[in-house]
Amino acid sequence: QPLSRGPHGEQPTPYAAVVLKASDIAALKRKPYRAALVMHTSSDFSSALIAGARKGFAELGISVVAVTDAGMDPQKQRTDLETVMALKPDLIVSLVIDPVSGAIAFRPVVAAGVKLVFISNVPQGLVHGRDYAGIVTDDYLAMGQTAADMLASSIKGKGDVALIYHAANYFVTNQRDAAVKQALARYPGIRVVATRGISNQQDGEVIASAILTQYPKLSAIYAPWDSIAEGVTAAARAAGRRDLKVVTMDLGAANALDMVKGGNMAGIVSDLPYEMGQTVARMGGLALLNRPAPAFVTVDAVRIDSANLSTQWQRALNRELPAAVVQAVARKGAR
Amino acid sequence: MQTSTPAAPATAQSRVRDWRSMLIYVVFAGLFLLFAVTLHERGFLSENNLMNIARQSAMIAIMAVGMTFVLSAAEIDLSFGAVVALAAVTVALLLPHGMLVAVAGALAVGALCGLVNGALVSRIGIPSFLVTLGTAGIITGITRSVSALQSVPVDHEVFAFLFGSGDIGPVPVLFLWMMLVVALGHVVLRNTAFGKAVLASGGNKLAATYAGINVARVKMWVLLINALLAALAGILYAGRLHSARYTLGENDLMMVLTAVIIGGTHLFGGKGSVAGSLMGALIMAMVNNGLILMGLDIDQQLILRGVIIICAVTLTSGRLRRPRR
Amino acid sequence: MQTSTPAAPATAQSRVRDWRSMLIYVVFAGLFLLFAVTLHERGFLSENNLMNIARQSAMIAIMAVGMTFVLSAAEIDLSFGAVVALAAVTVALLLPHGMLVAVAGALAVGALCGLVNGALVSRIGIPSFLVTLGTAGIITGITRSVSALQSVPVDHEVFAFLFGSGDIGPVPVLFLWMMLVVALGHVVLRNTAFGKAVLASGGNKLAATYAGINVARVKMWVLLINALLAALAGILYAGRLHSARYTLGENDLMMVLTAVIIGGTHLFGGKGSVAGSLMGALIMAMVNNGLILMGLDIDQQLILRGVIIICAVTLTSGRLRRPRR
Amino acid sequence: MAARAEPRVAGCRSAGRSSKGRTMNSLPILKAREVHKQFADSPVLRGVHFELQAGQVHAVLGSNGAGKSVLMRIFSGILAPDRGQILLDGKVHTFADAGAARRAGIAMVHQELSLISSMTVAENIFLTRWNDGWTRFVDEAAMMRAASALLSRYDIELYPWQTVGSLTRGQQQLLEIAKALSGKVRVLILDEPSANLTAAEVRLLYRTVKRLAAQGMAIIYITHRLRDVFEVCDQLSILRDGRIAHTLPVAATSAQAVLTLMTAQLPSASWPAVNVPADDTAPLLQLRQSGRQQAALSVRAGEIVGLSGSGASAMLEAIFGLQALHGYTLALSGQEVHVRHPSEAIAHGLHLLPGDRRRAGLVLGLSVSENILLSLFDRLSTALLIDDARGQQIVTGLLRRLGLKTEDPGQQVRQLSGGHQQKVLMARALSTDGRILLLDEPGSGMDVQAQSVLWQIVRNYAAQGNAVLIASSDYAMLAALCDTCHLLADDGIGPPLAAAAGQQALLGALHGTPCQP
Ligand SMILES: Nc1ncnc2c1ncn2[C@@H]1O[C@H](COP(=O)(O)OP(=O)(O)OP(=O)(O)O)[C@@H](O)[C@H]1O
Ligand SMILES: Nc1ncnc2c1ncn2[C@@H]1O[C@H](COP(=O)(O)OP(=O)(O)OP(=O)(O)O)[C@@H](O)[C@H]1O
Ligand SMILES: [Mg+2]
Ligand SMILES: [Mg+2]
Repeated sequence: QPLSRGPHGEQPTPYAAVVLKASDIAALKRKPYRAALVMHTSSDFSSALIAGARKGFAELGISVVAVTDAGMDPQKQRTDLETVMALKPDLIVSLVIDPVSGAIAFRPVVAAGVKLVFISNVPQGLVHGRDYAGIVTDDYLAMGQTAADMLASSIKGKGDVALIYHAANYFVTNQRDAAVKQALARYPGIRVVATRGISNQQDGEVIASAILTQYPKLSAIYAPWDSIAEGVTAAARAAGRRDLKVVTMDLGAANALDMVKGGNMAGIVSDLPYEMGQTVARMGGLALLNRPAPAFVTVDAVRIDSANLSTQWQRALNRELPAAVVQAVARKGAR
Repeated sequence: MQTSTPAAPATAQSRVRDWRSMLIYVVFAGLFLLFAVTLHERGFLSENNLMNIARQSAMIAIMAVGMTFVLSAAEIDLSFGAVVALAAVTVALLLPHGMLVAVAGALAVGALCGLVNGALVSRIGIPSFLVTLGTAGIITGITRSVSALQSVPVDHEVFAFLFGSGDIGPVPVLFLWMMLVVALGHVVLRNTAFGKAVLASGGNKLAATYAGINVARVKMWVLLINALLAALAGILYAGRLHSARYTLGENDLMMVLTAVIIGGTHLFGGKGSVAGSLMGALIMAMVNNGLILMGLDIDQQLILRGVIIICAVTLTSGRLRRPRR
Repeated sequence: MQTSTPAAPATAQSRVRDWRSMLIYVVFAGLFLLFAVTLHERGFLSENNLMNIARQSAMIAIMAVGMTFVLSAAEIDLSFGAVVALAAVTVALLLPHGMLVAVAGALAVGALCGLVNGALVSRIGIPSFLVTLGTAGIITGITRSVSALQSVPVDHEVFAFLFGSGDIGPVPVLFLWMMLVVALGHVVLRNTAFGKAVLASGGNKLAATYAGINVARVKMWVLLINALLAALAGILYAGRLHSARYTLGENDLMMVLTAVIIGGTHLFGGKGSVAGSLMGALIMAMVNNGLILMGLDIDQQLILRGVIIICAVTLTSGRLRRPRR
Repeated sequence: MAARAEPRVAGCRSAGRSSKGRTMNSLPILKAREVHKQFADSPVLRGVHFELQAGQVHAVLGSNGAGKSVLMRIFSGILAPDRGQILLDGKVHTFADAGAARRAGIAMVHQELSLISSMTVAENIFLTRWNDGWTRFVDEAAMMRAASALLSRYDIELYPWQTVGSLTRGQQQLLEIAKALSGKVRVLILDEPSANLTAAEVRLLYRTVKRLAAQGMAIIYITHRLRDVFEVCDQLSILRDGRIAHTLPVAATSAQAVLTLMTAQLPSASWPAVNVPADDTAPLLQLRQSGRQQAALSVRAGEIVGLSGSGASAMLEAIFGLQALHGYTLALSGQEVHVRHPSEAIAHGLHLLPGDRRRAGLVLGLSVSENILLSLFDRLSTALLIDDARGQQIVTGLLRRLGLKTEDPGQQVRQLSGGHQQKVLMARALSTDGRILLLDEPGSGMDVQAQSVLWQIVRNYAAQGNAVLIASSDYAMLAALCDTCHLLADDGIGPPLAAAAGQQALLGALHGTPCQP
């Protein structure tokens, strides 16, 4: 059951509940609709999402005319939006970096009658149904809670842990990090001895090394996403802490491999970016047909351990588990 | 006694010189034509899109004017992105106390940053690269804690209109700001004693000193001017986005440096052209715009932007044949 | 015949010079003491933490050696972060075909990038700032599409041991790599004809040309060396993180430039010291480490790092009194 | 700085050495055949034929901008000729770069000193050798020893570990020669080697050149001092209108004849002070040693005062506010002043023409007119903007006065010949309308005619009630031009040597002082 609520307290709708009828699809295919994706940045997450959206749009006969990457800069995102408007799209899908400035940036888009589907977040002041079709998001509260649960169970509910959080103003990571912290408070045996901000994803190892120096008895570290977790496991290796547990969000091959090989990685929480992309496409389809669409759609938070890795990997990212990880799984199975 | 060089060739030489510095316009025109033809279907030439390019280049151009002065004087300023953010946050926080207060406050904050940079560079003699790297960190840290990493909303219609969001007729106010700053910068660099002092200080510091130019003071001023223009850019960002946030400007450094250097200003000083920087800004904005309109994915955009930069500068500054000095 | 400079001033002068360039060691020692005292409780002096600093400075130092050559020759290389990522991804992708193939492949890729940069700078004569800005985009675009933005796992114990993760006794392999590269770089820059040619080309290009030094070839080589060291850094990143991804190295440029310039190398060429760059790298790593151990949040870290950089360079390169020309 | 003050110049030397080490009809070691070179549309060389024999010291003369340096840069592989051939030992050679020419045995001392100021003397000397093998290990100690040996072989008193930036111009010039002579050299090209040397250094130069020629080296010697020609050269060529107009043995000619061939006039032997009314107003410039009543040096309106000896340049720079003035106080028009920056000096009506035009004088990337007006822009501005028309007017006027009328003021000053660059600096000094000119080696690099024009200008300037202080190592010029001279020694400014007794006496006094060897 999804946990997160919409920006105005909307009840979440599971992504599977967003469906298009065959007649809708036919109706969409009759017109040459054009969609543009105005993204926040590029990452494995966003490319899986874009892949899902492209697939979904293709099934609906909607062409994707532009994809942009704002490099986490709201000003660039506004610029991108203005540029994309020159292509006269019928639909824009966007992950808004800054809901405050987004309020102004999207005003002309709304005024031009372009349909909008948002990911994760919505610009301030926009009204569901009138201004935009809906939000598709990962269930960030559930993700945070799941991560906390995995962390707790990996150390059997007892011990000192450290949290690394994203020291930046970014809705999704902020929500997830806060949820982890909140959920951990419910475990009486667990003490959060250090919380350290990170603003630059390359610094995972440096920060984790310092934490491990300062708290040699630490049992586990939470890292906000996969590339940071790679640094954290590197720090654990360097410090000779084979017993340290690491939990993170978002799938990455290196972390998966470490987990399968019984390294420090105890568990990963993932959302379903590919499904998100497809859902976004379906929401877009509804919007183009002026159908009501649910205000707040979530995809599941998935708890991934070495047992369910292969299946969940495929489900989340819609691609094969990398060969190196498959081999490691096989080796493990053989043992 | 006869000097052997006849008059005619000398003018021919200056013609050659002019021809070289005209190349940036040729490159601009060429790229424009290229995009106009290939992206005709995709709305590149629509009035709306041309206005987009104008608006987008305006921000780059305003920052590029200040950087043109800094580079011409053989200095560099890595802190200006941080000043952009601090000024934007300041103006947004002060707006409830009135527009004039807010704008004056933000400019004062910018001036203060510039003075600190300038004093450290010209009084203590630390290389500006390190000074401004240090102050960039300090300023960003301050902006982050002042704003608590939150976006500060701007809710002041007049301010937003005047500083970045308005249009007068079909012309964006931003464009007018740009024209004002560029025109002023151009005249100051080319036609005032200060401009000549900047170029001389950057070209040969010792010779400038012997000629009676106070090089330390020049360095102070260029860093101050740059910080003031960064603050103006921050104010305009706040007006344009109706909000301010600590990340503003953080990606602008490379973009601005590129625009300035494509425009013919030397990274190591002594040569600078505000008009060239304007062209550089227009080219950068136009390329960004065109690549998105082409519908390329981001990897392809990166690659193609790199190729375009290299080709453009090969034309404007390359020798295109084996060097033979 | 009398030449007017008596012996005493000359030696006094060189003593002053040496004293100046020793200051970086003083600054390092001072900071170390400062942290040792204030962070004693927090484990700054623990063997573990000193190893942390050694490992972290190793990466910076290796990249800084290449950049020392580039800056000494009055060039710059903005693409080296992109080469780090491309080499890391290449080595990780090729590892299933064997370690030697993978390492050779990654180095070859690095060399190719360096050759392209070098050819564009030295043959066509485009400023290296623009060339490497362009190639940085191209290389990053390639890395992103080759890796599809995914992290590529490294599953090769021997490779990981040799390139970044292993320890021989108490000494991290990474540290040995650093010592090797720094020692080689130091000797090459100080004690070989090539090193002198690099410094001469950066110090006075015209004089170097008149002296028969092939300045174009020097520029080619420094860019090649830098790209090769960037590739090595990429390989070491892959070995250390057991993975490679396109974002590696993207934040290293400023860090590395800072280390090199704090170490006494001139941004505008002609003066360079590999030993200084090593000290710069150690200082940067130590400051990072110390600030985190202090338990400061990011804002405070930024501010304090800025203050430390400015104070450190005030000591090493500032005049600390009124400039006289 | 030519013949004017030394009547003995014209033919005083029987070129006794001229046939030694050289057989008239042997194959020329270096030869230029029909060499053409032009920059943009302006032709500089238009078919140069030139021959150089082993053991010969061959003077190349010509007015500023005649193309002497360009021709030499072609010989030494730095420039490629547009047309024509360079033959070495009768074989056509095309040098890819300076390194190639150097390996073939051609070494050049450039008019613009080309030393790396951040490097040591030894490193600079060996700069030319390093290009043969980049992987070669540099043994610091051996390099110092070798440099030391080389320097002492040519009696140059420099220390190999000194940083070049701290040397005087003269020392740098000698170092350049030592640098050129390191390694195997068959053809040595000297482009105005005597321009910045003191009398003693010039004697060392002559000795060295003669010795090298005696050893069979072929030497091209470019100069504007006719005295050099008659001291050390056996053959002379005159470059005019892009061609070698005349080549003749030195023994068979005279200074007057040479000047005629160059279509220049023999400059008058002196410029008598017009009238210096002994007024009771305070001298325009005075240096007073602390605690002394009598001024150590004073320059009255209408006077030209010379300053010679080690530290003369530094003294001018100190007066101009570029460094601290130790041991003296400065008074302008009787008023004691402390000048802390050149801008203040200029405000006081001073102007300094620096001795090192490339390092301290010109901003090479700026145009001729910008360089001329550099000190004037502040005052040229009306309503903040520079009055371009007035600027151009001033520039044109100054260029005309200095005989530079054909050069395009918009041209980059980098492209001018050395002598023309010097004129640009002089133009700047005259542009400010100050009342006191400080001139450091003002005639350096200017051709005979231009110098004679220059001295006339300086004289006229003084005659209008201004003051001039000249630092120079050219005693002949000082004796001819100055009203008073001072020698500068380690213990400070020497007593005035008045010109009243006549030029010869002054010259004798300059030469005869005990502090000169
Ligand atoms: N790189 C260049 N670009 C353009 N013109 C040049 C360049 N180098 C030299 N010239 C021109 O060639 C002409 C000859 O210059 P050159 O330096 O050979 O004169 P010179 O005979 O050595 O004079 P001087 O006695 O003043 O040194 C000058 O008019 C100069 O402006
Ligand atoms: N920047 C400097 N650093 C150190 N010593 C200097 C510097 N400039 C000048 N000197 C020293 O000061 C003394 C006087 O120099 P100055 O240039 O005045 O002598 P000069 O006789 O006029 O030389 P030149 O023949 O080059 O004109 C010299 O011993 C010189 O080495
Ligand atoms: Mg010349
Ligand atoms: Mg002197």
